Amino acid sequence: MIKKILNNPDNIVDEMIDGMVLSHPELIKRVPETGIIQRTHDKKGKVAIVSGGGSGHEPAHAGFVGAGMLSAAVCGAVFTSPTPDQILEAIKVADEGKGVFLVIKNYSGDIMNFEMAQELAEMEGIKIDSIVVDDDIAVEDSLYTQGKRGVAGTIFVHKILGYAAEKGQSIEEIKELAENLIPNMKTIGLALTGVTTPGSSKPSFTLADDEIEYGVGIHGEPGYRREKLQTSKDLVDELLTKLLEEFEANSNNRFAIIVNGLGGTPLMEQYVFANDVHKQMKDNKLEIEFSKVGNLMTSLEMQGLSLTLLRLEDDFYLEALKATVDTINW
Amino acid sequence: MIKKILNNPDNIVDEMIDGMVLSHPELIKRVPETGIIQRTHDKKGKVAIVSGGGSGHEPAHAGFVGAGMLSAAVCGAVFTSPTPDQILEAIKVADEGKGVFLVIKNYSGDIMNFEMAQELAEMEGIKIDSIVVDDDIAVEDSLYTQGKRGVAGTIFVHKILGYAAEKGQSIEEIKELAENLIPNMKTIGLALTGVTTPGSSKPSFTLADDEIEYGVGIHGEPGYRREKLQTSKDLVDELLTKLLEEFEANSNNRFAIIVNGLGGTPLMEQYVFANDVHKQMKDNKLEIEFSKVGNLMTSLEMQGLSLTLLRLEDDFYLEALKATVDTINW
Amino acid sequence: MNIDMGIRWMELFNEKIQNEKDYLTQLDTPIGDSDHGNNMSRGMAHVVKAIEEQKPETLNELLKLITTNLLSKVGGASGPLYGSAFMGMMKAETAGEEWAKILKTGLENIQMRGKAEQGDKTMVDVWIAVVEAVENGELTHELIDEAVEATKPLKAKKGRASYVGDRSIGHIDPGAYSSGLLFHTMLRAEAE
Amino acid sequence: MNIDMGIRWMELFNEKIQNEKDYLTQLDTPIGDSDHGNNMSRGMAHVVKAIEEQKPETLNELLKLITTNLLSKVGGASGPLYGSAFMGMMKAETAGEEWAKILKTGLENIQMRGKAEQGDKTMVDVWIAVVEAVENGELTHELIDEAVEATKPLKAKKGRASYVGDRSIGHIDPGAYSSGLLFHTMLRAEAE
Ligand SMILES: Nc1ncnc2c1ncn2[C@@H]1O[C@H](COP(=O)(O)OP(=O)(O)O)[C@@H](O)[C@H]1O
Ligand SMILES: Nc1ncnc2c1ncn2[C@@H]1O[C@H](COP(=O)(O)OP(=O)(O)O)[C@@H](O)[C@H]1O
Ligand SMILES: [Mg+2]
Ligand SMILES: [Mg+2]
Ligand SMILES: [Mg+2]
Ligand SMILES: [Mg+2]
Repeated sequence: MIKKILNNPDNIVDEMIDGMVLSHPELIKRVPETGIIQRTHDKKGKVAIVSGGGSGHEPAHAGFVGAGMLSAAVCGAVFTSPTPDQILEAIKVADEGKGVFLVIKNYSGDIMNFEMAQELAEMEGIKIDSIVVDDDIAVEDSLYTQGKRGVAGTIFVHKILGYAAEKGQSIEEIKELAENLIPNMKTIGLALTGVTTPGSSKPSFTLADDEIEYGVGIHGEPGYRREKLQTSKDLVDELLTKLLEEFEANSNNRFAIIVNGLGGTPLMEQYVFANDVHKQMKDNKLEIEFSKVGNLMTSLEMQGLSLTLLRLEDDFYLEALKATVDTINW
Repeated sequence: MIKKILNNPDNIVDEMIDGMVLSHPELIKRVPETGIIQRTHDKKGKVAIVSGGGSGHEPAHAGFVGAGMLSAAVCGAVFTSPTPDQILEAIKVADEGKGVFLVIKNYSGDIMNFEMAQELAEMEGIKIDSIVVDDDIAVEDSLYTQGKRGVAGTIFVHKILGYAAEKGQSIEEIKELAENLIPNMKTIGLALTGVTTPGSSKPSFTLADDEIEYGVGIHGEPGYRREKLQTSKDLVDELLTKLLEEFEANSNNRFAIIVNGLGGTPLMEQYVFANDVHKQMKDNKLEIEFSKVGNLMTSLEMQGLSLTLLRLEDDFYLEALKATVDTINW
Repeated sequence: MNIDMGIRWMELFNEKIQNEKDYLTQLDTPIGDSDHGNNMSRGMAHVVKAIEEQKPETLNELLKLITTNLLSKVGGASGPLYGSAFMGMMKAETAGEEWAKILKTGLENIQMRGKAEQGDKTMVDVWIAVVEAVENGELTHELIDEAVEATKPLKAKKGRASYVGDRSIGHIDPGAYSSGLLFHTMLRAEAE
Repeated sequence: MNIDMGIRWMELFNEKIQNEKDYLTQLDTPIGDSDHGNNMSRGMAHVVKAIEEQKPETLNELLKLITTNLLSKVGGASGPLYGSAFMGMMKAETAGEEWAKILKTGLENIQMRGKAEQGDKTMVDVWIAVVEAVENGELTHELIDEAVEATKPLKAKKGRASYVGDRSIGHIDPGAYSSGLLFHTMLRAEAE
């Protein structure tokens, strides 16, 4: 059984949120008796970007709440989408009068809960729109699936839309920006271990001592192939090849990347992997203009990582990524 | 056997450093063919703060290189202090003509290698001084030991001295600041698992499925007591009691804290623990004026965490901790 | 169905959910994210607590209470789906419909929200079988079990299970199983 | 000792270190940080490579080469200690001292750098026993083994092993063991 530092599995999200706001009172506050984390900074009549989802992916999303990024994040139970009333409440507290834009990861639970909240907000006369992030290419997108999952690329969406909002863009402009952004971003992950949700006694899946799993999601979902552990170079080769296949040929060879740790993999290994990504991108005559490395969108204590490529089709993306923000974890 | 993402254990630090500088070229650069990471920002005739040590503690120390914090960090092999020639080279490249101040963690290897480098630098006419950080109270300080170890508190030293240097303080002022700072800072840690150094087949120690170890260091050294896993509240109670015993009675009840993840423990658990720290400090009528939570001084993939208390004896400490810096990981 | 029966139904359903919480989560492990037991248990605990506290006096009040609690306490995919089902049922009850039609409206609302069709390996498969049987006055425990079991050989096309593709074959859908419990306990409450 | 013997010594020492790399690291696990094998292996690989490339022609050149390579390639505690030892030995050789005195200067430099006394459970324990024996012309393989083994019952007072306090008792000190290899191979080179 996996050991965890907690008091009661049923209260883990509640206590985590309290721990966050007690630790960073200058940046964030909790809407009392909810799972909503809101930024403390003054409202300035701009569009509010709001995101959220199940917990267990920390620092996502609450670590990205703050000036220049998210106005609020809604934390659901572990791996469980938050409920419509909570999302509605977050929309209300975040609204600065210029409308609220929701960033939703593509899971049936998130889609349905956010959709209901959006309907309720509309009924209350709040200007509202949303985008669904589905950057994970491990899952086939077809009529016969839920579509691709939203994973680490979501953090780039927060950053770029947060910058647009900060710059005073309208909700319509932000919607257009988001719709152009999503198709340019692809992610794929791999795991060295499964995960165990707090309170359960069994991991989501188990891998042998020399096995890895390609294409895992961020909720302990199994991936597309199981293999012997390989060198970092070979792992990068597999992931990069899969990612590049998904991009249409195009003369624009400039990218931003995320090497995202899934929670249990040390930064040292993430940088060894990042080194191989940089080298192999160069071999492919592709330029990396911005890199983010670290635990950004995790899956509890899972060992493994994901690689995200964002094609810099719009110069605004890079400008947005480089801008400073005032959050705990960007 | 533990699975790691790497190519060759012998090259892991080298490739990690390359990965870091390729990922963050705007902040840091590598002194070619060394383990030295140097900040890119212009020299401004200020005292340079230089630190370093064995690797395996990422983001320490290279993640804290940048404007307002470290001028350079020297990365040794995994858990192995860097050599005097490398440290000397770091001193030389960091020097802005106002002298170099070394932050050394208290391990016999670090002490001896940094001491030799300091002697060599003096011989070359460089103004140089240093401080030894020994914040880990798990180990008894007596004639019969090496003294206390330097652990997570080192990050506060980097931050506070880095701010002093940025403010233009002289090397003498920085030395005095450091000497007053160290006695006000105490740390203690606990582990849920041991660690395995890259390339070795056995972990440093193994704990049963329901065991934890109090008082571990950051190199897989065993601690002072092994016990059944307890609730976060009880863990905090043990660590906090031990820490508070080490502070002399004093009317100043204002503290800054670090809840430091050791590498494999998710942020969610760190915040649950931080919540209990805040609550129990409050019960003890002690105020926390600044909190840092996250993986700062890690021990490869170890699951566990440490708690650091810094008594805010000098208002300058808080001012320094709150100042913005331009590093990858502060 | 009437208010007393309805309250009894929820008590029995809650009992079943709490007893089978771990099994529901186990079903949600190979093809999901190991939380369906937690989600349903949290939601149903709130439903029975709210019934005790608010003492609903009409079937309509009861359906409303179930709707609000499932919508605001479950989350995930099952929260909005069960919530939508009971919201539809409440509306149909307000409109004075019969129980068969009420259940059918519940199913319609699930499908409106989740867009799943028969055979997509979701709770919808069980609801379709049950609604049809209730319309024909032929609902039995066996029929429910069969409908739940029938999700096993299917390949999932909706929800989280669809991500594992062919690997979803051979596993009972957790939402189908919890819906099975819902209808087993409905039958029992009606029979008492 | 002369240059040919010295070169042979380093070749034999390197062989032993590479062969016993894992064992050295194993010794460094219960009372250290599991890297002594890696540290010594990295350092000695550089020493023999440098000998091949630079072909030192005098004992003094050889001692200098060993010093630089150990100091700049080993790191940790053992790097500066072995480095200081050979630096002291080089200086004593320059001053025209005899081999016994040269070794003694090596020991003094280790103690100056590391401040360890006899009985602190470090490499110093082995060096003290060996230097005394060489002075008396009584160095044997058995004596070396005994000196290494004698660190086992001690409680460590210097270095990383001191952190584990009483738990260091019952383990051979890794640096004492590697120093044992150094002197075993010195004897062998002298005998060839
Ligand atoms: N689009 C959908 N339509 C109908 N039922 C669905 C849909 N998506 C998921 N479900 C049902 O929800 C169940 C999973 O619920 P739960 O585990 O609580 O939520 P989540 O999938 O968000 O973790 C599935 O077993 C399935 O029966
Ligand atoms: N102060 C000291 N004086 C003498 N020898 C020491 C001292 N500190 C450590 N050592 C020796 O160094 C050995 C450990 O070397 P190594 O593992 O390479 O370095 P580290 O302890 O830095 O990991 C110990 O076994 C001991 O013999
Ligand atoms: Mg879920
Ligand atoms: Mg070491
Ligand atoms: Mg689920
Ligand atoms: Mg060692």
